[in-house]
Amino acid sequence: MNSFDQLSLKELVNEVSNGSLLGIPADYSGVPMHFTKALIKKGVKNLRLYCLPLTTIQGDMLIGSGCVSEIEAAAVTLGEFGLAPQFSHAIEHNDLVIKDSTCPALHAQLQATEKSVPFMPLRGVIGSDIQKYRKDWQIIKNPMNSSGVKDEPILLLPAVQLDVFVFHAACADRNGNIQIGRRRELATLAHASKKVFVTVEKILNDDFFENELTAATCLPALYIDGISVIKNGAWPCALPGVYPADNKEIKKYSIAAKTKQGFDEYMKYSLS
Amino acid sequence: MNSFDQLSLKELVNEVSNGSLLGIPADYSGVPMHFTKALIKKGVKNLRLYCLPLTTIQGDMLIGSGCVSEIEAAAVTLGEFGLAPQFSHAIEHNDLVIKDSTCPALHAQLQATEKSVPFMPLRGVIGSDIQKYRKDWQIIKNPMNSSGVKDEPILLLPAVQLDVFVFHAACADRNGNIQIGRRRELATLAHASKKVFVTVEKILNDDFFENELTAATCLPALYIDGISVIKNGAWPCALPGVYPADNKEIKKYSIAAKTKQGFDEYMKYSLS
Amino acid sequence: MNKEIKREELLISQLADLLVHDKHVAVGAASPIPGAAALLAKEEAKAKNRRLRVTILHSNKYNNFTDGARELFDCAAQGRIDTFFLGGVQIDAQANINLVGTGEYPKVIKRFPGSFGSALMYFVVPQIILFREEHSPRTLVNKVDFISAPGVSDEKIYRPGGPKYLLTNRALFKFNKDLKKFSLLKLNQNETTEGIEKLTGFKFDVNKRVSVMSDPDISRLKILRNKIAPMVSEFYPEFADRIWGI
Amino acid sequence: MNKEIKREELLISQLADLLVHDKHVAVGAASPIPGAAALLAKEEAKAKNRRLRVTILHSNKYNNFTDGARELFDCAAQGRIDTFFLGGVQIDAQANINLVGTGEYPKVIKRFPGSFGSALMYFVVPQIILFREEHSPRTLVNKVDFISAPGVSDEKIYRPGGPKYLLTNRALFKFNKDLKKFSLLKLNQNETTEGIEKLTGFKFDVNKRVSVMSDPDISRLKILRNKIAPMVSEFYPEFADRIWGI
Repeated sequence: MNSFDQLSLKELVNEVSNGSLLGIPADYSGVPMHFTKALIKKGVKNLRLYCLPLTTIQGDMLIGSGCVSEIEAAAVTLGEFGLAPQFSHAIEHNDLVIKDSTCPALHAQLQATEKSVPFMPLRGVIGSDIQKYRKDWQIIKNPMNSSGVKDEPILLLPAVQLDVFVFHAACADRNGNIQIGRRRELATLAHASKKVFVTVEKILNDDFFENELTAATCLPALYIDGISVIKNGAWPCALPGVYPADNKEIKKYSIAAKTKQGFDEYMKYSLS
Repeated sequence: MNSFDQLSLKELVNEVSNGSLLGIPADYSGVPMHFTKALIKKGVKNLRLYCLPLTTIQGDMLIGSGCVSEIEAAAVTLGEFGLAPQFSHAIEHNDLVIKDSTCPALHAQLQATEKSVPFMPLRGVIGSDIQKYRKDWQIIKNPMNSSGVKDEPILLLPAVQLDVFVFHAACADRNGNIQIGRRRELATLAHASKKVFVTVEKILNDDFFENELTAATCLPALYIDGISVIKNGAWPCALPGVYPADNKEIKKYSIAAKTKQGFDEYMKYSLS
Repeated sequence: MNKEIKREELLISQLADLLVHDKHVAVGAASPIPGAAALLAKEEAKAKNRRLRVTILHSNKYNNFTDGARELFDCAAQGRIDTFFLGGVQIDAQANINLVGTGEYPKVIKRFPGSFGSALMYFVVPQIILFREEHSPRTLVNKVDFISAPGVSDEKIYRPGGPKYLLTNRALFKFNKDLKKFSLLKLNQNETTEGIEKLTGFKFDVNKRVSVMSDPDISRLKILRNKIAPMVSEFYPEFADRIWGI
Repeated sequence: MNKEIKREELLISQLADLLVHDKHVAVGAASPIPGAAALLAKEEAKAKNRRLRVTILHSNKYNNFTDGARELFDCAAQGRIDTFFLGGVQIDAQANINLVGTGEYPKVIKRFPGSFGSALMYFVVPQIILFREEHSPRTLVNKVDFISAPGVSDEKIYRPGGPKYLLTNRALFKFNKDLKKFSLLKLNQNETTEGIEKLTGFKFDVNKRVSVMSDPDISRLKILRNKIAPMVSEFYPEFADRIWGI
């Protein structure tokens, strides 16, 4: 049998149910934009987005399309093209629950799941309003006699397990191993997710594990539940090391999405 | 100026003082054997070895040579060549303090330092005699309301920071970045160590960061305090992906080291 | 083909039988027989159009990990490994294992390498197969001198995994978690229940239908010798040479 | 060479002056001016036979990390980053920064991107330079509407790092940790202490020797325009085009 499951875009989209806690990669880690549009077209509802640690056009589009009920992130932004307009609008109008976080906390919560421990400690953060509003976070006094300062307040973050994580990558090998280069946050996301799907530019007839150096660049197939081949699957976002962002298109979106009408028109053209 | 510090073997050896907590790589991660012998020749004393997670001939030689007062490890073994004779002898004769541990705990203690948190939680281990004898470990009841089972006993491990970590690698680039392939435990060890030195087979006139894929194979120069070029620097241990172990030599050692006299003769020949 | 079956081949075949429901089997250091068994099970699964992943840590080729030496433990803790193998200098009635030494710790009489990752793996991998070739009162003891990893835990302790089987040269036992006791399941040829009782340092139940270990059939033997043996020689050359002369 | 110095060049030069003792400077997202300053400081250090490492996250070439997006935070927590830059929608008298929004959280009036990694970086990097070009009562406020990261902490809290300077288009302040207060250090040309007081929403001390920001000298300007500008165009092409036309 095939050493991995190759899925059509339709099969892939069907793996994300309403209400799922969906892992969202940052703009530098391979944003599955083609998949995201298909998900919007399907009309998925009440997604909860877990961004590691931020989202750009992917999150903004999902929010503007009414697919999202909650988002946990350290930032939602269009970067040099300014604020994420649909996100800001939704927050300002109380249409979206946000669990404001900070990058290292988003990493640590997944690392807890990666190790199957109920929590991870983190320094910093205490005294911020981020911490103040996070009822799922707790502060304890350092209980260790053998390390740190006795009674020092330490922030504990809960383990978070994602339902589904989808990202876009340059290629898979014939055994379903995914080339991620040094975007190792993708490994953390995969380890902490119940299901992991990947869209790739292409599948190579190689075995990345035949060589120690190519092995070092990949996420092993054992974490992957299905692969779809989608050419330019990150467009208009960048695929690092393969193609740059299409800044013209993102700028176009950033302008259109400032109004409801502009966003709707953009999405109509974009999904057609 | 040079973008990294190139050291002679003598300068390198002088970086390890008596009493240091020294990081020890496993046999699959690049054992700095040439450096180790120079350290023995210098007559370093009272080293405390922190093995991630085990040591083979490197630790046994250091112990047999009287350089070590304490060792923290999940195993000391010559693998297919049997027990580590000098280690076993030292333990059986009460000449060496051992902090018996288990692999994931050794990883987690360094990960705590990597994140600068005073402790890391770990599951498992509770009820073992390893845990019973580790007075620096503590069990607390899970304090999190938002994750895990309330009051579940959870093991906490202290952060451990190494004084010095030395390993052997295939090559460095012209900027002092070290190729480690997928031996990412070397990154954990480096992150958790005050000083890091590397012996390499060669220095290439490349820049590993010019390409996302070669970047993925390296430990960045910013963690490295000095590099020495030592051809065959892991011999008789393997350098994964470059050369295999010299099993004849390790077998020879395994037989010689069974007696004090045999060990002394082996070391005399080996250090000459 | 020489139809005489070597002891190691029988053990490999016995272990492979225990892996037929798995999706991912991992094999630790110094384990040629479990390694061969896992690769055999994988090959047989493939023929049945079922996917079995095998991770052999001691091999470069069959080691699927890229996140450093901790990935085995993280992966197991995540519940992504179905079966793992553990050994023991001593194994006792309650499936406690000792990889550290004999005598009263820390002043041991005979020191062995250490506990490796057993103290986590034993807790999180659903099917742990204990494998120790030597079957004698000195290896199978009533109570181990040092618990590297306990066979059973309080119910408050997080423990999705634990011991399922114990295989030796002479017998296969199943571990009953509720009774905290081994039960004799299969005997090697020429062994008797009474003989095993004498050679075992702990008391165990005897399954109502104790059977004799069945030899691998011709088709399995062919796969083992023709396909698996050369694979094993990549990461355990001495073992492959000794058993199969390759 | 055109000796007319652009505002951005002056700011780059001011920031570079603050990096002369560093071994490792890191620069986060959307920070062309700090990025250029760090590369300039590195080039000048090299001329003095001193090694300064610069990590620019937004660049592939100047991003030295290989352990994924968490490495910046781990590296900073380990004490391996001497200087980092933070901005703020609002910055207040006690150096609290707000990157989240204006109005009463969670019902904000105007929502901004979010806190990024500020809530850790502000605690662990010894020299945090606050950089916000707009100097007005709406950016420099008496009290922020949301604390993304606090400027000061109780002494019980682990905090080796914190705010050291605040640079705007108009002025450079130093933060006094003990007094929990900014102190005016330098003025841009055409600015006065009184003018700055009017444009600042919080009270601050005035250093006894307030000086005017000095322009970069010719040698620095040459390095900046000839060497640094092309580097910056790799990761901030629009900025490099706007300032230097390359």
